[in-house]
Amino acid sequence: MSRIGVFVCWCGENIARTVDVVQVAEASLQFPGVKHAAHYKYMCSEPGQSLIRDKILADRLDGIVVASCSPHMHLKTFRGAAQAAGLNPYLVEIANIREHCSWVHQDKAKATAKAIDLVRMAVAKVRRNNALQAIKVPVTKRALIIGAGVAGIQAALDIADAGYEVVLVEREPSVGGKMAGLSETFPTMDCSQCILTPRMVDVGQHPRIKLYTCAEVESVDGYVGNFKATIRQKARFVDIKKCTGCGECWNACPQKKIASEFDYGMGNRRAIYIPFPQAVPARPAIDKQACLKLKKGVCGICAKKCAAGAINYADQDQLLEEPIGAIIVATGYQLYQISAQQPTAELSGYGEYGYGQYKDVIDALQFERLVSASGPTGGVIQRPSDGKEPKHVVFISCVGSRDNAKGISYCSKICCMYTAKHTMLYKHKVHDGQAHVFYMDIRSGGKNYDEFVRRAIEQDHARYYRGRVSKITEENGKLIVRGADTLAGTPVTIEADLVVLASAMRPATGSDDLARKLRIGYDQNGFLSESHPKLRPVETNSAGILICGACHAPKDIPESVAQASAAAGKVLVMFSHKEMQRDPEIAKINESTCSACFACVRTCPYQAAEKADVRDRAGNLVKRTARINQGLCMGCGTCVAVCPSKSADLEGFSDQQIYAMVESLL
Amino acid sequence: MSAHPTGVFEPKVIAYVCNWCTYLGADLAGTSRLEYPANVRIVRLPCTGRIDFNLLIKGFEVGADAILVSGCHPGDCHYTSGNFHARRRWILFRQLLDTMGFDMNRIHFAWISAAEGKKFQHVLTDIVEQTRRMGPYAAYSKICEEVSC
Amino acid sequence: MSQTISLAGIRQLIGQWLGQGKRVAGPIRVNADTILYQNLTSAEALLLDGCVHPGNSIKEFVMPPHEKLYEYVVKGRDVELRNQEAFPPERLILGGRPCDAAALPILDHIFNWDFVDAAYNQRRQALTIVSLACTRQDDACFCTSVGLAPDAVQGSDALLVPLGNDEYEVRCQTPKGEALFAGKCTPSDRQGSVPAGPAKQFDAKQVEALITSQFEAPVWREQALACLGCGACAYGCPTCHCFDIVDEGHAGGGIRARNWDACQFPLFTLHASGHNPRQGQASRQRQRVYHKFHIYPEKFKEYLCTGCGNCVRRCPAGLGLLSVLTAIQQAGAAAPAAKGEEAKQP
Amino acid sequence: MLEQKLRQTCRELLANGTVKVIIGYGAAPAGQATRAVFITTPEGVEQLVWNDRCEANLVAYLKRPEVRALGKPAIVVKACDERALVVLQQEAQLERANVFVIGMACDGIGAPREAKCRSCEDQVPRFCDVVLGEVTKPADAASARWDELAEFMKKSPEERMAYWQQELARCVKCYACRQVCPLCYCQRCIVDKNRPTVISTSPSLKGNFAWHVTRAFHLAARCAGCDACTRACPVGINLRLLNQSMAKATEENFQCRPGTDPQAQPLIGNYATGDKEEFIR
Amino acid sequence: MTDIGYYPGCALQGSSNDYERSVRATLQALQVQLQELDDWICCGASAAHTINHKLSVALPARNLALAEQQGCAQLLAPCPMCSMELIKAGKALADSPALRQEMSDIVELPVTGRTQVLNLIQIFQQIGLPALKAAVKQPLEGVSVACYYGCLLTRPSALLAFDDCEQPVSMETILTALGAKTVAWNFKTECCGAGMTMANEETVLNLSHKILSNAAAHGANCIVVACPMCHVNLDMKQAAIEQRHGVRHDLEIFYLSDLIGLALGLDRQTLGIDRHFVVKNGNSACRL
Repeated sequence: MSRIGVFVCWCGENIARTVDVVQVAEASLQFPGVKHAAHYKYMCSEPGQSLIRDKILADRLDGIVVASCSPHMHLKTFRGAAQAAGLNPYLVEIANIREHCSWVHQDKAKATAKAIDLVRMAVAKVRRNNALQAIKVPVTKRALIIGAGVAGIQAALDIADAGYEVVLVEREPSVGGKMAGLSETFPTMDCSQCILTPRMVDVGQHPRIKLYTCAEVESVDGYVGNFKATIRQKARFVDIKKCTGCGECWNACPQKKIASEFDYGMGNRRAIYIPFPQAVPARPAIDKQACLKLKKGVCGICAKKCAAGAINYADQDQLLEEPIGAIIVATGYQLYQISAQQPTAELSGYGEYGYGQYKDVIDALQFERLVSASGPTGGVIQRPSDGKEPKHVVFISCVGSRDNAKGISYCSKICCMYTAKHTMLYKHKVHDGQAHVFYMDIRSGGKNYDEFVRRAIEQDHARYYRGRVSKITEENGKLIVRGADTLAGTPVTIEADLVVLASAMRPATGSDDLARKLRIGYDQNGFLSESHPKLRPVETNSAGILICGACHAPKDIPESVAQASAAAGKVLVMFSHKEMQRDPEIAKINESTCSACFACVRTCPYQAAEKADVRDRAGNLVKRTARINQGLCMGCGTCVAVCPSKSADLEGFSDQQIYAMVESLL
Repeated sequence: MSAHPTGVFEPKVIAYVCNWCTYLGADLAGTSRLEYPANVRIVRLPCTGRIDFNLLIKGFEVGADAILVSGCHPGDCHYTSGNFHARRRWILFRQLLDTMGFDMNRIHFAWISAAEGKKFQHVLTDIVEQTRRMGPYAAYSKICEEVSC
Repeated sequence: MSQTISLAGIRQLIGQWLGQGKRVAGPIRVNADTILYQNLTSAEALLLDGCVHPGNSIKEFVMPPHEKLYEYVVKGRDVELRNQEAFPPERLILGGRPCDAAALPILDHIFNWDFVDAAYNQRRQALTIVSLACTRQDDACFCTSVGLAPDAVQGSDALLVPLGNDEYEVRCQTPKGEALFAGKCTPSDRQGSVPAGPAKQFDAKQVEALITSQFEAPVWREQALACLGCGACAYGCPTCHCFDIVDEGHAGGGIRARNWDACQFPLFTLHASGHNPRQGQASRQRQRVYHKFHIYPEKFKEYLCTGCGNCVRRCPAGLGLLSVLTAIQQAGAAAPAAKGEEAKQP
Repeated sequence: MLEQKLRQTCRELLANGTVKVIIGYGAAPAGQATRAVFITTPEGVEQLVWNDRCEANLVAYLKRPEVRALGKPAIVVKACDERALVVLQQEAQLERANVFVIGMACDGIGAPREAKCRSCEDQVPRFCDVVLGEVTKPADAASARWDELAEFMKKSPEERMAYWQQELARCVKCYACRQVCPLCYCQRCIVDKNRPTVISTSPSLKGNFAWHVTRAFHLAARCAGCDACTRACPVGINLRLLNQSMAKATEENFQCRPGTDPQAQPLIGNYATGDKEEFIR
Repeated sequence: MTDIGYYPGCALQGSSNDYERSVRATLQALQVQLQELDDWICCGASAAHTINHKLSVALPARNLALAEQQGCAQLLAPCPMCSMELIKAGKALADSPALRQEMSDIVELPVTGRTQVLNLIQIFQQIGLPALKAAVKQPLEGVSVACYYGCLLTRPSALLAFDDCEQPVSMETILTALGAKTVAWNFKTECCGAGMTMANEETVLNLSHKILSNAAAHGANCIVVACPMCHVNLDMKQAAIEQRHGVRHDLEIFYLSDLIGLALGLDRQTLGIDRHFVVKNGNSACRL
């Protein structure tokens, strides 16, 4: 490469004030391979860029060095300018003579000498740049969405409506997630089933959405655009194609007293059941642990009752494969439990509240089921212990959240809002009842959120005490709740009929295993890690895998839906091209000199370096080697440094380039 | 470039830095106009994981009087684990350099994030002043001169 | 009448040379189990009979492992060449082994037959070699098998033959030798003598003949199995003279250097296409024996080997020319009849 | 007596076809005391010897294409050689099932006794298919493992640099240290790469320093401590010091002794968030 | 006979001497010989750390130094205040070489902080249920006891990890093994008023009243404690409480070692039960 153009920018006077740009331009003419040198007041401006474009065409330049500001500012700009003139964009390098030189060195002589050195290094580097083409990776235009709560449903509908196929996998027998179990939702108090059920029906009937319920993702192989997802369709014992959902079976089932997971134990269900009336698909599933036929081979009434012959006791788990281009994780959340046994060693329960032995101490989702019209009590608020109507209900905020001693340091964001909603719901149902709320701070930052909380206090007379509850004990049927009112400066003791805990939001069980299967990160609390908190909140460090909803962090329904559409948007960007363009500055391996020690395979954080066999035309093994999967490599270069025989190299930061830069300093 | 016209010894310092943290830290030092000596030449690499030990030897061969290697703090790496690999490598490589008699005061390691412009200034200024006091790295430059037997 | 000199006299001679700023080299003890020819820093360092043969050879002083041919400096657009300074310093080798000294005439032929190598010749002229007849030998020595002897004089300016209790008879061979010892010796009638050299291990003539017929014989593969492909034998050998020219530089300039190379390395014959005519170690070891006992003798009528045994002593795998040559001789004897046709196969 | 048992074992292995070739020690005609021999016939086992001069690390031969071509080998190893075998296994260079390992209990080799044997801690190989003999003379000073290094490190950095300048000046880059090392198995070594010339090929002081730093660091957390390189060096450079410095740093910082656990993950190429250091600002 | 270092503390040799007699007698019956620490000094209790942190470490440090000097690997401190101070100081010393050095200079004795300090429950846990059951002469029939831990026995939870600090059950486990019936009640770890018994008796009368009435309300006919201060407030002040609140509690307050001693067949006099304020020989909760 011997026709290099050096363009020194004045940057108004940001550079020119302490660096003699004319001298730098002249000096750069002496560097080997430099054909042309120029300087201009604003290289990044339109006239500046056209100066470069014209020079490329006039002098047939084959390499450009722009001495200007940081590459993070304008490398893309100048590469674009070169491309416009027909020069490969990756033959452009920047010498940072502003942030790293003119702005930090006042002595003009030293600053100029350094600027000349920086340009010499950039020229040495650009002489060894290769013309790179963006890497094209074929894209399977089918999305896999894991978890069919409100976020999963929204993302599925967005992508399916855009004309692409969606595989939606839900662990429970029905879609709907936690939102399906809510009564009414803040701040507008509209009933959650009324706004969610139509979407659930859409998902159930959408021609381009392939819905798997009672199913989990077993494994995911491959890379962005070319995933192969293996889905475990768990045995449901009911053939949902034959079944018409008439209900004869679950009405006749003798096993009546199974604690319903959907009602969080507040109500019961049968061995063959649909979780809730509006379930989609409205088809039952048989609970293996409870069904007498499956456990002991007796009964079998549901099969007798089923006119459609849809019951199949011999059903087995199946593993099905789906070709996938992009994955959206929307596995949602679960509530922290105050019991003594905790899922991880870092968490600890609430001995102060009796570790949950008192029947009338329930958590927020259980209270939602109490007040829900389709709930076990038909919306009538009654004490789980004796069914009486509670006259005094104590709501305790921040149970687990913001409490390092319990192992959860973060705020769960939505509890202040739903606690205010609970006091309203309670007031509307028990007019002479009194709600008491113990809180630390009220966090109601959304649209119309604070007005909502004010209404709960002023119109529905919920009594708010700013203080923590130190102990709950049960005395002859009454719950003695002892806390403090720090604003009044006095201890408070309330004899409550019911206590509702606003427990912390934690990621759904198994979300860390799923993260390991997808090779995406998760933080110390188990929430999935986004690629960049501000600029790429729904992407992860693995290309092609996105996250949305509460699996990423505690959030309310509007935010989850917004993130779901954002994630869907990112997928649609990917699916809008025939092939996916990837940055070509990635690693490559010289397979003839590689000695297959696979240090690079161990090192690669993205599993981009793979073991591969080199075979001759007859198919017999010539040698084993490492090979870079161009779809996965993010260009970190760790494999280049760990390779003993230097068979691995990194385009854009190759050994030749870096060593040339260092040697140009001699 | 080893001697400035006024006869004061101007050390040559090479800094191998990672693009996502320390390079941006240096940019921040620039935008904040934080003055530091002009002796350092920064070589941008995608990650500290990419910096192989031969680069240090090559740095001394081209006459560097001090070398800095710096990248993201553990846990901040843009590529999740590059700096952990680098740290493990340097724990062992420093020991080898020490055994071979390299002057360990001329080899510096640091974690400097994109927000630590001030720290970048302090670390650089400290290295240049310390190296200026120590003088040129004569022991290694003697090795690099041609000695016919 | 013979000239004699005492060890003290020799040390005094060394002191004189060092005093005059000339270089003196000879076998010195480098560490517990290594003795090498090196520049002497003091007269006492010389170790005349510390070992059978030092680890390296005198070749180092006429053809150094790394020699700067010239230097080039890039100045803007053009390049300035700086020649290596001529006139290497005068050097005296004391206590060299006869088999090392005998290698020098061989190297003279090589560096002067088609291209006269000025750098080599200048070093050669500046050299004065005083060899010491061998009183000790080990199972690696086979100088007798290639026509030399413990008191061979080829290549030496003077030969010291031990008389016992640190007295040596001086047999000057060249004017340089006489000039060196002029006035330093005491005449005497005692004749130095050394025990006979090692028994002939193989018949060089027969081996030379057999080689061409054994080109594809399995003996090469068997012998080379244990060879690990390093360059210790070639670099320790007084007659191996292959070198590689390499430019070591950077944008600002650099040097062109001549470095030792060895046919045992695969890189020696690697083609740019990636093909390597001598892929296996057997073919490389065969090439080394061929060069020494067939190719070179065919042109210069002498063997490219002085039987010093360094390749046997220095081989980390316990091989060396001796075991290969004796194996070829046995293999040849075992199948004399097949000699004719076999030779024709490619 | 142990020699007889070794020959008997090898005769059976060849006879019943378990292996195609025995890589063992035979008497060397000249130069060294023993050399590697490759026995392919049951009768040939008579050439096998076992004495305290069986110094070479035969595992180095497993990387040679010519030896691999001979078919499934049985290899005679001492405990220090075996560690190299384990490292090769960890680095996917050989399948353990494709090698029959004959472990020899070892009372120390070399005349005079090698430095590594005086402070040897595990004299009986642990991961082989058969172990012959038992230790009669336990090593006397296991604690003395690092004494030589500690003594050397007492020198000042300037003295150490001067020492290495003097020693490495003698290196002629014959690469015997590379070729005898079982763990230097790269098809094309980094020194043969010229674009860019990471390590200058000339045996100048600069080229020798760059080469020996690279060789020592490529063995960090891998070196089995068999000292084959130090034995092979024709100009007597004490490479053991460099290997010891890396071995000590690996043990103290990462509690890892290379080659002692086939299931362990190699240290380089893996990372831990908790690695301790106090030199990074 | 296994012997163990014994640190009585000011209470056990002062106002709560009955507690010492009960502990000595019961452990004697269980073949555990107490070696009283020679020249022990006050542990600093709550007074020291309110005044000066160094003092609150130095006092227990000297006792620990004596224990190390006199070769006691373990040290029993029946009073929870003493055991907590000794354990806290021991941990601080073990964790900080600088502190160890400083304290060794102050107390002029070498101290490492490695002595293991046990409170009363921990010593019985160490002896173990099988040994206790084997030594029982008469099971504790008729006893319906409320186990009262007080605010200090199981705190701070990081150091006193032998039981759950909010819902402790260790005394229940021991006593049920000896045949007693234990009641589930809500004031296990509520404060009895502690030191306020001197400065502000009113507080003690109110707090201890709540404890006594809650125990009675849940069917307890006696209360067991393992802390001399709790015993004082519940036993000695019971009359004043009844007078202040106009109610009859009439609840015997036993030490854990009392009930265990009775089960082992020791008589009330050797156990010092006769020196309690609420003494019911006739219709005692425990018929032994």
